[in-house]
Amino acid sequence: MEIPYNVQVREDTGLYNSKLGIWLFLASEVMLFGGLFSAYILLRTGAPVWPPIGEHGSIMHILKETIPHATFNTVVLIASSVTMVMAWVSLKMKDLRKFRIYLGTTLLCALVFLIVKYFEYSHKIHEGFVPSHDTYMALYFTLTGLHVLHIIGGMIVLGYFFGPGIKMWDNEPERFTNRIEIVGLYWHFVDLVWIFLFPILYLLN
Amino acid sequence: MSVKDMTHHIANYRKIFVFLLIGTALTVAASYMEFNVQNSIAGAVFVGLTIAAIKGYLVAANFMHLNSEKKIIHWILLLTVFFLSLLLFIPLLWDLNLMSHY
Amino acid sequence: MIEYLGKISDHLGLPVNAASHGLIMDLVLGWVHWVMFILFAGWGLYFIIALIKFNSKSNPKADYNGVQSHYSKFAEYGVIIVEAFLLVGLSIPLWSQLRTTVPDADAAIQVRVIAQQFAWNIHYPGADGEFGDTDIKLVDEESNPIGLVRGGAGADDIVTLNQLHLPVNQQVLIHLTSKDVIHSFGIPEMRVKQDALPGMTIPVYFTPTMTSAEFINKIKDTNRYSPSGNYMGLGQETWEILSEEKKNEFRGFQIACAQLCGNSHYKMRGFLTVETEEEFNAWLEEEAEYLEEEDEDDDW
Amino acid sequence: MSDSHHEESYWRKYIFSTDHKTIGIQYGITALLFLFFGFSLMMVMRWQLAFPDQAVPVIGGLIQWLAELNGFASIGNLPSDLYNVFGAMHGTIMIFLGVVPLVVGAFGNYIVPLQIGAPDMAFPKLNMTSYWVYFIGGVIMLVSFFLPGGAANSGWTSYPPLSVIATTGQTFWLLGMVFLITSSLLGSINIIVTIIQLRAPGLTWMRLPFFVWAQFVTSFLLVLAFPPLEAAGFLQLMDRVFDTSFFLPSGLVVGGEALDVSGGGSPLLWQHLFWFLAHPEVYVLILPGMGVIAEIIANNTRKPIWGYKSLVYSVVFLGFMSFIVWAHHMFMTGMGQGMSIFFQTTTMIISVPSVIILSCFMLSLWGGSIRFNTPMLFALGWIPMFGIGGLTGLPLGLSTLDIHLHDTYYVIGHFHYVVAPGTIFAIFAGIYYWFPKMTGKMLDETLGKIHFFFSFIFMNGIFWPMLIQGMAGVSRRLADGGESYAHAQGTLHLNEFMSYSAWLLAIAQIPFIINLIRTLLRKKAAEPDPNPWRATTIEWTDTTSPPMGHGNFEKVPTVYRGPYEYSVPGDSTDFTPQTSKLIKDR
Repeated sequence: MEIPYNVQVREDTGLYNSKLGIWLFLASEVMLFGGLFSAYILLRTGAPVWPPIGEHGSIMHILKETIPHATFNTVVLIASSVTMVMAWVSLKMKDLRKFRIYLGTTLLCALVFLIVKYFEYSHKIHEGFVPSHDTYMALYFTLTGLHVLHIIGGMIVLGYFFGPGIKMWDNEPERFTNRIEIVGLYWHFVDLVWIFLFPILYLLN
Repeated sequence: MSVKDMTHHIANYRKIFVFLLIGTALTVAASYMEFNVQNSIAGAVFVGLTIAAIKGYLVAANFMHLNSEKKIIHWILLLTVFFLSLLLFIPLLWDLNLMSHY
Repeated sequence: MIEYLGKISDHLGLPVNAASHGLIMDLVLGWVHWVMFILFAGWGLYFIIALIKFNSKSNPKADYNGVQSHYSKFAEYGVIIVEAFLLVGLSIPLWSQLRTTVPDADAAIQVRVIAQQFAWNIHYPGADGEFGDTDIKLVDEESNPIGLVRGGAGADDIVTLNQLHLPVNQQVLIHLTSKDVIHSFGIPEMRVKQDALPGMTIPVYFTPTMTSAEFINKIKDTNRYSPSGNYMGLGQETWEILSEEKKNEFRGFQIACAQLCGNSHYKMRGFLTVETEEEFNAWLEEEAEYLEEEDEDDDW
Repeated sequence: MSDSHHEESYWRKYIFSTDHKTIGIQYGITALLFLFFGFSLMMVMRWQLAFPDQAVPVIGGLIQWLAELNGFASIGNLPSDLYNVFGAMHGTIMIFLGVVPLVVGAFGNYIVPLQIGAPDMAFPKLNMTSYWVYFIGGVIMLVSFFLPGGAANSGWTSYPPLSVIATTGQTFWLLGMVFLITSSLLGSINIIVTIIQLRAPGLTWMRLPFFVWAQFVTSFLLVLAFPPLEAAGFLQLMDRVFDTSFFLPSGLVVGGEALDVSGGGSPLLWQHLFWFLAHPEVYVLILPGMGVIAEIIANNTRKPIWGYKSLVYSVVFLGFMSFIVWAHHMFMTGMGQGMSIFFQTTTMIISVPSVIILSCFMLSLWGGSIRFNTPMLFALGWIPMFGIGGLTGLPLGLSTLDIHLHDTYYVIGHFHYVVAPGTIFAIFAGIYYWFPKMTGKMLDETLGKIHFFFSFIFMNGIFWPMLIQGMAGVSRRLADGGESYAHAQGTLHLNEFMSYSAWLLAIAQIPFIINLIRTLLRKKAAEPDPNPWRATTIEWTDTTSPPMGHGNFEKVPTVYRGPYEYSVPGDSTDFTPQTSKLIKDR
């Protein structure tokens, strides 16, 4: 027997299964990042100076240099969110060519984000600001690191739908569209997390 | 959903994109201003987080379609946000009886 | 009434109470056990009757509707009211008295207790009444476990290992902290327990009302006085060659670690001696003399 | 996705199956093995507590080998280092690898889709993934026993700084936990979606069996409470692997050496994040158990469960409240008045729905026609045992009394009454009850009753003396059972008694094991009775025993009535299935 409501919505809830599933997953993600934000708040309010001054002094001067990069990255990620939602809209309008362009752009944005991030990381590590330097650096690397892992995970899934996964469109276009909506929701969530990470880690020190 | 609905959506998404960019510019600008004016950053934190919350709302409501989502999902998220706020703030209210010296 | 009913706590197997606030705590514990006992006995009786009365042999046809009366509702409201009373009437005020009404530092005997794996460092301010500064760079497990700066206010400070001496009937204010991991400072007879958290100093205060000598007199007939088995972790041979005074130290009040702190958590015991004021002062002087002797030794 | 027109290979059918029933049984077997393993650890610990520093009989050689492998000295006894390892792993294994996978992974997986008339879980592949992720987590935990320094030894609570400076086993523990948490998250999302989306037509919320409600609330607890611990796990991994200081304050001196870290962290942060999960976790352990008990009591009293609606509201309220009581585990951390009032009050409030649930079960007996079969015996045994567990929580919830009782054996007695006779009796009840569903064969009643009576006696023999020791102020986690402490001297003789009870409890499980094996080997009847208990819920009335492969039902059942319609006036039988349209007047 086929699992019901895989593609069509159930009448009384108005949802198809994976829509509900992804929102529950995102709820758990909210609590995951929530735990880390809780750590941020507790450690920051408990610290006499923020960011704390460690062996290599304060990270402040490097942080100020990084703000343009992080701002650029914010714009890139927001743009990727827009192209992601446009990819879904293209599928809704049955335009597979546009879908490919938009999804490709999303992937490209994610890649740009990662490259900028790489330079950011290596610059900090080069100057001696490693995670063990102080609690700010520890939070910085943990929070952004987990976020980067989410980006990479998202890229793998998006890459699958860009490549082999696209075959589903031929037989089950609706189901494919749903899948794109689901992965889109995840992608917007990753963007949303960054929208909060950006001010608390880069700007408000 | 008809093609007309979709073109309407697209126009909306473009608008949101612009708002998000403006929001980003504002946060960055606000943070620079506070830096130079005074030592206290409470104001900057407030402004920064408010803008972030607005941006987050725009993403969630529009890109993630929360403004037209089903009730059940709103309830799940409401519950999550409630527990999240407890997790974020109760540890701060830990009125410990610490001694001042040491 | 609180006292009369609360007296059930005498039969709960609590350790002898030796602190001024202990009685009221015991009474509250007694009250809670009345509630527990009544609920358990009442429901238990009902349970047994129900099982006998309604087994399938004596009652082959079940009743679709079941219980119609509202007694259970009353029982539930009863539980709510009693719990509210325990909470608002007893526990909350008592907590504020025991934990948040920190005594004035001048009015109490002050001691610092610094826990470490696996011992209690006891730090007295000495004759000047002021604690010296500490510095982790000075920490030496042999000669200076708490890293005390011997100079200024710290010159006359007394530091002992696992030996806490207190005068009877005087409030003591302990500044509790830890050097390494989380420990928990517990003295069951004093009805005192507090986690010792590294990086924080938390006040613990109580008033002992019984000297160690009186206490040991009281427990003469118990296993605690004449231990068996492993003889308090010492082994029979060691125990038997101990002087009576030393034995009494083991029989008397002990500081127990209540939070897992590593391998030897199970034997992280400290000794608390409660004595009369004269004895206490004499002990302090004696310790101060040791300190001077040490200083002379170091003078080169 | 689950079309089964072709014959499936052995691997697809039994190992990487996507059928919720197979996965449920996989979970069940794995978790029972872990439960037994966790129990064995405890039996060795109880030897050390009863006879400190004496060589363990029978398996002394094995203990010595393990101790020496870990780098501890042993003459076949359990040295204190290894005692701490066993203690920490007993807790971890029992909770995260034994009970949760049993009640949620096995029962939830197997029973929920059948009870709501669904062909499978909503996401069968995710379901398979969740089992295998759990399996990997379990393997990591087991492997850690063979590391130098042994497995994790900082208690199942893993409080830093102790856990941060602990041996490599702790890193494995954290990695294992990340897998276990991920597995639980996947599984519980699956259960929630299944319950919301795949209910059979007519199965409205107020017609759901209480077991399904319990699973529903439990899954929400897992989804929302587990991630903060996962976050905390990441932070502790960072502390251990990258030398960060999330949980380490400045100025730590360990073993005479200043610790080379930046400091600035907070050990309380871990406790917050840990207990934010670990209190709801208690309800994760107990709620599905309550669900099982409700099914069995209704079935064997032959009447509807009393106060179905209050049960449902209570369980939902209980789930909600369980998120705001966590700090009653932290009364001794220097909490001030405001927070202590808040958490004491919420703790007292949470006892109310528990009382209501227990009262409903008790009142259900009145007017019933009680059948004393094995599942029912376990359910009836569960009631007073859980009652003791609940009642002893009362003094612990009042912060003032917690001063004396905190971290004593009273706490151990209390929560073991909740989860050992509490949850595990419910698990046994469930196994006896649903075994005929899973295999088509009834377990033997005589062996079952022997199993019950001896388990009942010896469980009390272990846990009641703990309450006495706790009252005397004996701390928990003492490797010599308290011998070194003066105040423990009066209650030391109980250690031996408890240990004998524990070993006898192990012996009392032999009839159960024999029963399982014997019944499994027995030949199945040509057409097994699909409904041996004469039950009303869908899993008994609308499918065969065991249910057919993928799909469960020949046709989707339609539901017309509530879950516990027993002894309906006017019906000729004393049970009216949920799917029967009319009351039969035969």
